[in-house]
Amino acid sequence: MPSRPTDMMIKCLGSFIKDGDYVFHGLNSIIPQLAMAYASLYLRKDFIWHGVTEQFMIDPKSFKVYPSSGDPNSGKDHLGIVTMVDAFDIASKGLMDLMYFGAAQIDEEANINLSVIGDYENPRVRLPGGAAVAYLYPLVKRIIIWSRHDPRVLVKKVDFITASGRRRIENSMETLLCTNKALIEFTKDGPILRAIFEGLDVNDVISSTGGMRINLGSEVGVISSLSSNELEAITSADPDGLRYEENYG
Amino acid sequence: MPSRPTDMMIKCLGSFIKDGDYVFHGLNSIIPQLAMAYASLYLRKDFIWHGVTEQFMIDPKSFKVYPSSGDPNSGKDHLGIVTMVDAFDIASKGLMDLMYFGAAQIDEEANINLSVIGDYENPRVRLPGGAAVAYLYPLVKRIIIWSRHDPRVLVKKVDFITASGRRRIENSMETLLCTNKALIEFTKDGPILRAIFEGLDVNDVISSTGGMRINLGSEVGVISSLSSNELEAITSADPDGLRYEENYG
Amino acid sequence: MPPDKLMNLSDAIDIINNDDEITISGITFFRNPISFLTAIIKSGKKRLSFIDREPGFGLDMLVAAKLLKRVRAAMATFEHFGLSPSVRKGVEKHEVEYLEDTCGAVVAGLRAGAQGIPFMPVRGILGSDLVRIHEKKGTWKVINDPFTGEEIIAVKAIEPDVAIIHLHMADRYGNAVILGPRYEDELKIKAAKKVILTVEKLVNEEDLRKRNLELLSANSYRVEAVVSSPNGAWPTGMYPYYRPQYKAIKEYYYYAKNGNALEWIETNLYKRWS
Amino acid sequence: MPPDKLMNLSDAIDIINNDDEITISGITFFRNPISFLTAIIKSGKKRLSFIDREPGFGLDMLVAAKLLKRVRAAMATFEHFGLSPSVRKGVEKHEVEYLEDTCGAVVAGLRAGAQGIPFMPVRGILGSDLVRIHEKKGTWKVINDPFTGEEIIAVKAIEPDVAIIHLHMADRYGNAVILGPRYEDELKIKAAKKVILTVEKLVNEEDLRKRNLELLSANSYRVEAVVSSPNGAWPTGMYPYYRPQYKAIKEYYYYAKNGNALEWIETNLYKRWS
Repeated sequence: MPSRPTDMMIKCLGSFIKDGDYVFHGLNSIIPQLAMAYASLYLRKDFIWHGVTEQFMIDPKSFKVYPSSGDPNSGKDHLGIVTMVDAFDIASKGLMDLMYFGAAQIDEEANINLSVIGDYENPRVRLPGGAAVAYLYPLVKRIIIWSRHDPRVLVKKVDFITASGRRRIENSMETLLCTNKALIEFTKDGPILRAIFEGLDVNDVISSTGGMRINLGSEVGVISSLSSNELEAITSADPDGLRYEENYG
Repeated sequence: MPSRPTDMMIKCLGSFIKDGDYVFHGLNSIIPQLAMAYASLYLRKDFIWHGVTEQFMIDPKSFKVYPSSGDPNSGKDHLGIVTMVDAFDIASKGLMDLMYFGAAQIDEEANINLSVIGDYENPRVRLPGGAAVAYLYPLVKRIIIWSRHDPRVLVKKVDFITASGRRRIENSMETLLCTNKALIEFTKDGPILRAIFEGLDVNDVISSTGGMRINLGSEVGVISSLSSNELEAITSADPDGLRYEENYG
Repeated sequence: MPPDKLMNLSDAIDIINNDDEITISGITFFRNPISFLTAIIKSGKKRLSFIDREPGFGLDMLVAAKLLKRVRAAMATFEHFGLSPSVRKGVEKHEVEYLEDTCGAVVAGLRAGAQGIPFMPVRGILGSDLVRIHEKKGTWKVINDPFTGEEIIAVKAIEPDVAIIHLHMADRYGNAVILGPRYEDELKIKAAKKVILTVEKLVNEEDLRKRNLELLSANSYRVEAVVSSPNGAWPTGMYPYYRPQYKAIKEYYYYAKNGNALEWIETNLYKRWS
Repeated sequence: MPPDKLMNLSDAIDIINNDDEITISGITFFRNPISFLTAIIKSGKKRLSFIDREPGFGLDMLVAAKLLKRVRAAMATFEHFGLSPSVRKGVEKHEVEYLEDTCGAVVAGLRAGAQGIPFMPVRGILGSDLVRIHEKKGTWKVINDPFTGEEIIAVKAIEPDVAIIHLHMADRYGNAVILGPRYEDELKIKAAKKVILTVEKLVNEEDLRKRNLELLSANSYRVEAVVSSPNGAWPTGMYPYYRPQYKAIKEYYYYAKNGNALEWIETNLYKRWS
């Protein structure tokens, strides 16, 4: 049975976590939290799990997502409090390994928009705002963006640059986009398709954008559906299926 | 029986503490600590007592000085830790009411030297250094300096300006000097003798400087010897008489 | 002892003046001072400005009640439930001015405010369109590091008129302890001109002295008012005392989306605290 | 779990390279990492630089052992006993270069180092002759506040090569807790390029989890080595575990004043920790 795109995304996002990483997540981040749970509970990656709950967690035995990603009841195995401010400072020193950010729009230069659709002063939609992304995007070693694979999201040029991709690309800082269809890497030569979800068609994937040109990599991998163990690890952290309400399919 | 100059100094220094004050002391400050004990235990002043021990103390029932003024065993009645860094920030915002500083040299413009005797690069004596004084001297509302009444200390011009008195004087921030003979106020018209210790002679006092001209105030008060209750309050905080080893007589 | 600062909600409200800039504790659905915000709404205070890093429920209530003329925040969200309903509508209808900020810069500004310095350098951010917006507002400025010449952003000190902080315990003088996540609340306490604490547990000195090897989150010198307010964060959570009431928050979300936030507030909050 | 960082004193010493800039925990006679400093003296490390705010006993030992080429501090004192004996002599004889600093500026520099920013503004200080000295050294610069034009000092970030911090408890990974006075030690942990913890009590995760509503003073990500060292601050004090040994400190003071500090160190410290 093919996996749901939401679970494929979670698997894709989680696969970037390495042993020894310092990984931080923000608010409104059920998908990244589940990616971290996948990396921890299924891949058994040994990393520092930190986020807006300010709980400093390593090797948690269990985890559970709630409607807020800042819910301190999510993880119980933490050692003490390390403030978010402290995590920001670690990032400012260039020592944060990995973060996940969402995007309402993302463009060919890896610019992220989480601020407004339309004009800043007269927005058609006032979005929630970028939170830490403007600040951290130029600083964190590896960043994986998650978004819907949708013409409204994958654009040629964002309406507003909440966070600028320029320095990341110039400095060859790993910057990837995991949609609910594919994995795309931002490079000096533009966005490159690295992998698609099992069962999807490459041409479908690269044509369903709103102007973002996605080049084909020398090789386009396939992200395979989840095994029952993989799915079980994710479900253990989201027994109520909140992830499916986030509209990634 | 006339009091010892050390105790007179302590009384003089302690008399500047008012109800509601935030008072902070540094290291190497047995005399100020005893002045705070005098104000608290004898004058019953209701003030915030804070210092390098980082203990946030109000209305302590007892207190004891040790060879280090950073000894957390000195006071036991504190409510929790407030860092020194935090106290510095309170001062930086202009909210610190009162501090005491020592001086190896002090001059007519209220400049303090705690760095070197002689040239900075080739010092005759390398002094301990000014600690927080350079930083806090322009910031704290009221400052009382304590020093020996000695020609080597009360000079026309200090060898090195560790902390500059200019801004204090220009901005009319209360700046007093309590020696082991007298109380002197720094004003736009120079140092003015405000009071002498009981039994001393005004001319003796103003002539025993190393060049500092001390003008006579319209009235020169007398600081009277300590009552047995006053002395008892101080002695309760210094039963071993460490204060007399500080060489103020 | 210093002056007793214990007061009830309605007296503490008087500390806030019309046109003040306020900030509140917590994030989206945690440790918001809801009892106090409810009292502000009842009081009819006007033209307040609001500054915070990642507000949610508390901010939305104030916008719904039309008390705010201006919001400055890095993110305003109802997370899993959706966009902050009243904030979104208020901004799109130009009922409230919105200055988007970013977490690191809000923290930098609060740090400058807390440290008593006029500005704070902060890394990152450069390249964002937010720079242009903030330079126009006068809240940020791109400067050169005096030692290397490198470009960096200076954030002007943030010193809100009043910080309203809901926390776990305090004595009647304002010596207080936060348990668990701090967010940037201790910075807000230090940066604000006035601090109002609403507390789950009013404790005495002896209770605090038992914790006397720990850092105080607030001390009496900085605090203007202490209000006893058990369950004062409801429906936001107060870890480890109680969880957020997601059902109530979701219900509010739909009421607010349909323009009925005040009805929900009146029904569910007005009589909750006296 | 992250890599185990537990090691013995002699292995941890290897983390320090000749010519490194080091900083240590505590103040004058409290929480100095004396067991580690003794091991440094035995190791023959050379040409170290030393930076701290208000050092006392620990610094004097290093100067007496002639390991330091440079000292930067706001004050170096033996408080009631007198001037720091070896520091005074070392500076007057030009055996060690001395850069006097002031508390607020040391804290500002460490804050910049901790925050990953190139410099930190600090109030006060202006008018002091220290400004001239530091501008010459390149450690401070008088700049103008970009918003008001007001003159203010910028302190260049301080990022010591190694911070050696003696504290109350840590697990073998470097998650640690300081009880009571913090001084600026948590800033040093954040600002330094490498951190060595020497600890009174080695604890396990469960011990830490019991305190899990409190802030960690250090976390494993920042720590290079954890050395179990009960009584490791002797003769300086370790509140609330043990008091400073004023008799021993005073004895050292007179030995050092007479040029015999090393004799005292050998007799009293060399065999105290293995």
